[in-house]
Amino acid sequence: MPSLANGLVVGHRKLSKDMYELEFIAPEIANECKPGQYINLKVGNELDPLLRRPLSLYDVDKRLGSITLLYKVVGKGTQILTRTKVKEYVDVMGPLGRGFKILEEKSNALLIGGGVGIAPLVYLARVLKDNNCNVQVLHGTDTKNNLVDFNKLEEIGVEYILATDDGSFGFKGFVTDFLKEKINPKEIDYIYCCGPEPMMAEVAKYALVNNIDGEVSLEEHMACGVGACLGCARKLKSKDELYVKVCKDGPVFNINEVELNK
Amino acid sequence: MPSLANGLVVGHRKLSKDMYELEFIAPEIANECKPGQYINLKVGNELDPLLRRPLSLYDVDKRLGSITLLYKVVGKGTQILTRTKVKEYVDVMGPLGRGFKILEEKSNALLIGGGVGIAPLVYLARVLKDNNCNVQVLHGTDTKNNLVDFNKLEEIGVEYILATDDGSFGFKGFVTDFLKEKINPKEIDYIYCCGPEPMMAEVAKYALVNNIDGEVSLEEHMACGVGACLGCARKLKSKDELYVKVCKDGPVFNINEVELNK
Amino acid sequence: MKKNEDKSPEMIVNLGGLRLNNPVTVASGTFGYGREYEDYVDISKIGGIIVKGTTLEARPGNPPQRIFETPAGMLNAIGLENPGIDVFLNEFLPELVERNVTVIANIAGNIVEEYAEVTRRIEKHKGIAAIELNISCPNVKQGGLQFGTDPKAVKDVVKAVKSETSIPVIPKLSPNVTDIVEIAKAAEAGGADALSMINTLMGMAVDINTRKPVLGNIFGGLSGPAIKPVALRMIYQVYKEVDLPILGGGGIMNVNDALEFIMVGSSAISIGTGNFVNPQIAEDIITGLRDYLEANSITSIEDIVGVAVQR
Amino acid sequence: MKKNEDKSPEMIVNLGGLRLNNPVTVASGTFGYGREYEDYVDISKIGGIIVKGTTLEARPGNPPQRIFETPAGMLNAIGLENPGIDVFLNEFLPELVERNVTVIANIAGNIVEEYAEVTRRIEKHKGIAAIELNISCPNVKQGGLQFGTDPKAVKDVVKAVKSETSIPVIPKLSPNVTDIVEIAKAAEAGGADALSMINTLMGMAVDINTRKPVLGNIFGGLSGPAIKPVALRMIYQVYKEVDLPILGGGGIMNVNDALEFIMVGSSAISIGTGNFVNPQIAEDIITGLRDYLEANSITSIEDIVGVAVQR
Ligand SMILES: Cc1cc2nc3c(=O)[nH]c(=O)nc-3n(C[C@H](O)[C@H](O)[C@H](O)COP(=O)(O)OP(=O)(O)OC[C@H]3O[C@@H](n4cnc5c(N)ncnc54)[C@H](O)[C@@H]3O)c2cc1C
Ligand SMILES: Cc1cc2nc3c(=O)[nH]c(=O)nc-3n(C[C@H](O)[C@H](O)[C@H](O)COP(=O)(O)OP(=O)(O)OC[C@H]3O[C@@H](n4cnc5c(N)ncnc54)[C@H](O)[C@@H]3O)c2cc1C
Ligand SMILES: Cc1cc2nc3c(=O)[nH]c(=O)nc-3n(C[C@H](O)[C@H](O)[C@H](O)COP(=O)(O)O)c2cc1C
Ligand SMILES: Cc1cc2nc3c(=O)[nH]c(=O)nc-3n(C[C@H](O)[C@H](O)[C@H](O)COP(=O)(O)O)c2cc1C
Ligand code: FES
Ligand code: FES
Repeated sequence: MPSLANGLVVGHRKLSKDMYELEFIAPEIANECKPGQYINLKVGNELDPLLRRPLSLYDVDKRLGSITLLYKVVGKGTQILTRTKVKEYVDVMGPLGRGFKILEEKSNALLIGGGVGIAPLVYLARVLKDNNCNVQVLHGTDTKNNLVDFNKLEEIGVEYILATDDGSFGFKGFVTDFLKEKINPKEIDYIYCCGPEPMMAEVAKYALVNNIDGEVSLEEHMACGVGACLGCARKLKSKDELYVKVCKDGPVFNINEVELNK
Repeated sequence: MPSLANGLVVGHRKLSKDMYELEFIAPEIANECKPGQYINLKVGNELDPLLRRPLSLYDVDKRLGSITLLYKVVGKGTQILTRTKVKEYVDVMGPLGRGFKILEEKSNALLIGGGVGIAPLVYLARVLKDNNCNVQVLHGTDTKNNLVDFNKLEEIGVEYILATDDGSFGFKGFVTDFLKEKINPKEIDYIYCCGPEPMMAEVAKYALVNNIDGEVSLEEHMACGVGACLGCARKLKSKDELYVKVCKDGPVFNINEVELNK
Repeated sequence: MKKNEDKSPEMIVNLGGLRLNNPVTVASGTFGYGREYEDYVDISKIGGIIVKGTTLEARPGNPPQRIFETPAGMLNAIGLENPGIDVFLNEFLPELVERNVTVIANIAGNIVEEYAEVTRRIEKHKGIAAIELNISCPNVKQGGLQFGTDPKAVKDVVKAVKSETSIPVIPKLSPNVTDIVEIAKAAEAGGADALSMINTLMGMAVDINTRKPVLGNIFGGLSGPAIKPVALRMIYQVYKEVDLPILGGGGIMNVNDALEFIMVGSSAISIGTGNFVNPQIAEDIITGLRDYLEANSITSIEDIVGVAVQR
Repeated sequence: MKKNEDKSPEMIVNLGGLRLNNPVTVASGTFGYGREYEDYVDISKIGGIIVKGTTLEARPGNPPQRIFETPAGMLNAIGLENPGIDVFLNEFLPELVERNVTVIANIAGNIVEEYAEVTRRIEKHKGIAAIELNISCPNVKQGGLQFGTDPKAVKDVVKAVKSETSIPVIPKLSPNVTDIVEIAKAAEAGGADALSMINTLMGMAVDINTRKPVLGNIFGGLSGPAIKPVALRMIYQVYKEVDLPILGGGGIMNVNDALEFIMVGSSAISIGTGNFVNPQIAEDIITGLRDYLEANSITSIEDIVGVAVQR
């Protein structure tokens, strides 16, 4: 059962210019977590900023009861979050939403992340790996600086390919270019994707053309995170007149189910 | 000239349950300071809390360019202020307002503070002492816990008498009782007073009865601190129809000039 | 402090015939149908749950983006997305009734007859304790101006609904008016049992990068602490002039806020945006109010309703 | 980025005949008579200074407490404390004129004739660039309801003032109305040269310890970031329907806020509460706007006025 908790911060570090990794202990919440879900975090105790911020499960350690977040500073809330110190508490509710489908043993999974969209894919990689799947992670970023922690991916033991827009590291170009040029669609059973929508739209097209099933994780402005406010609406491709709630019906949707903004 | 500055915090410590001492470096401001003036501090960078908080000059070191504040946690703003760390910056404007009159050499000054109202009297004591006045400080607090830093007063070299409501330290009773019982009005040239209004009202009565001149420092809710918004109005005893501005015409007023709430 | 168990303060309130176990309700549109928050709070302990606004037919709601944070507040332009009254009554209501929740329906429509028909269906069903009338919808017969901004329309719609039902009818006033007292009096004239106030202030935001309004609907309703001063003022004005009990809300985030609303004349309070920030806020405020009454030796919450109003 | 010195963006705006060196003004009642902020900012660089509201005779103002902080906002109930128009013109104005400040007077009254008389005195004097009409005062002839809430009264007072002066007349609209467009049109019909919007929302706060309203006057005006969404919405509505330039404000705290106001149709902006938080805000926003125009290769500020409004 999801719950509300004060998570004890046990780790917080800057990974690059605007990327941070924050780890806290909240066993009741950690214990319920599935890859693709997220938590809602209150930054600061004041009325500005007011609403909670949704952040994906970047990694979860159920034994320790810890949850790790990977976040990018984009505005007021994430800026304030950077000031959180180890030993302080964060006010967290979750886990929220519907997570990724976990493939059967031996399946071949391709995880494609753009920018901070890599966050939910890392925990997913861990769980898929634990389930004996073959996991390949493609990650596109603008430049070498905005990296996640390689050690974590190494520890999980998955193949990790980085594509940088400026070629400062790994493959030079978009991750979608790499996908089209270097990946053999025949070797892929399922695609998981999270990142900027134009990127996800490209990946969805690739999946459709190559007849590969998969899932994407969406972002939408949220208030409640539990399906109560109807604020996070998204149109499905199939149902013209009705909306789904990203917070509860998602954030993970089938790759062909949702309309993606190009 | 008063100015706006980022003061580098060089000291911040808890003195007791809800009293804190914060020292920062802001030479441009420190250099202009007179006892009885105050600064306007912005706590946090967000829109809640919104307005600056007025805080008195508790001590000033013009050689180092430092200003020390003594503050009591009473609400949102002062609560947030407690989180400020050494090496961080505070956003300060000032010095603001009209300060205390500085007595001539050899005068006998009685400084009476109630609670955190002692703050402006400490810097005043220093300046009066530097001017070779005889300075006696009476300080009333509810209990022993809420003390200022004795060392500071010892260093300044003034006589300091504490009265606690519960008798846990020094004289047992109100500081005004001490005043009436133990002080010889003939030996006092001038009274400076800052504290809760009922206390100041009592002291003002004492001054009137004993024909001693003096000054009080008032508090009023403020927005601008510079006389622009007319938010901090107070009625003078003499002028029935017109208000003075505590922020600019004060916060220091003649002890018989203002109406004090009992 | 010693607590006398026999004299625990009275928290039950009577809101124009609607009996609430305590004065704390959750506002329409912010608590779904209750079950969404079940993991976080015991919903049967809340004084009353005002469910999402319901119309006769299902409505899809507005295109995204539907919400946006503003300084100490938020904008929403949900557009009354709801499955229609019949789905609500048949599929969502039963489990609430079973759990002994005091359910207040919130109904909306574009013409008076729509309100009346929704009311008839509610009346036929059992299980709803009161009807909150959302009159901030465009009145299509009046050229799209909101019902809630025209005294005559307010009176008409309240009257139409009252005549169809025996349960208390509580019009929810829009704050986007020149004279809230005039509107409140019109609701009274229509036969309202109590007044709910305030609904959201109309606002908007601009995305300076796209140079377009943020919300798909351009305009949205402003809620949260930002609007609290306006809500308190309007409730004060109405409490002073109109003799109906008030369900007050707008920006309540803690027990002190709740007390402010009660002191300006609210017999009960509603929490909206606060649920998003603290999903346990309703329970927290119920506890806080009880503690306040005990600490101040006040025997009943009713004793402090309107104490700040100078008559 | 290379900067072409010859093509630095145009910041001059024309507000219904009022020429401002840049679109940034400071709002009435928040910047005194300019000199109060002289230590912090070069007041001659500000597009225009709207001085404290002035009445015919001196007014003492309201009893304390006059101000109170609210979530992302503040309440004020100053009560138009001012020394009267003659003292202003003779004692405060000359030094502003000497410093080349563009001074906009803000005038108020309880009857139309009072507005007219103040205007005549301004007209006789030189040195004032425009008149902002504060119509949020109680109209004593109309039983105390504000001028600003009644279209007919708005039209009458604008007309009366216009007929007494040759400088631009800018009514400042009250947001406490059902239909802001109707009021704006009434001001236009009265001959307004531009519109200033918005004034404060009426609000209040309660001290739960004393169980009394916080403000001596009970009600006060809500300003600051809290009201920004309401201000943007009203300006959007008026820009769409009325053909007058708008001086927009309400909660502006930084250059992004200023851009939002410009994009919904403000030709110039006014900063009120923001001055209290950052006494250098006007200069900061002037710089910020210039930087924005340069970074986006926009040649004149006028090019982005109203770009977010869908017609
Ligand atoms: C399900 C989900 C999972 C997410 N996981 C991550 C993650 O693991 N790491 C990460 O860095 N970011 C993640 N995001 C995006 C993150 O929520 C926003 O970057 C963050 O809320 C920005 O807050 P801010 O105050 O810094 O920015 P501001 O722009 O000041 O925020 C203003 C308002 O907009 C909302 N908002 C802004 N950007 C977004 C966005 N992209 N999606 C939804 N709401 C937004 C904020 O929540 C806030 O209400 C996720 C978003 C969703 C919906
Ligand atoms: C000239 C002057 C000098 C002062 N010097 C000191 C000092 O040296 N040490 C100290 O501890 N306190 C001092 N105060 C009081 C101090 O300003 C308040 O305690 C502080 O503003 C409270 O802020 P808050 O956010 O914690 O409280 P909140 O109650 O949350 O504040 C809400 C609002 O009320 C205002 N406010 C609250 N209490 C007061 C008050 N007593 N006077 C004026 N405004 C108030 C705040 O500024 C804020 O705008 C002084 C006040 C004035 C006017
Ligand atoms: C997301 C959202 C949806 C809402 N939906 C409705 C609704 O369907 N019917 C209604 O009468 N009010 C609706 N409201 C208004 C709230 O019930 C409440 O009156 C308002 O938000 C003010 O209270 P608050 O500041 O505590 O949120 C909604 C508010 C929000 C934030
Ligand atoms: C302390 C204070 C005094 C004010 N006095 C006046 C006034 O005399 N005349 C007037 O038209 N508006 C007055 N206003 C309203 C402001 O000019 C401005 O319209 C309003 O505060 C909204 O802008 P803001 O949110 O940027 O403050 C006053 C506002 C404040 C906060
Ligand atoms: S965020 Fe409230 S329904 Fe999705
Ligand atoms: S605080 Fe603005 S005039 Fe005193």
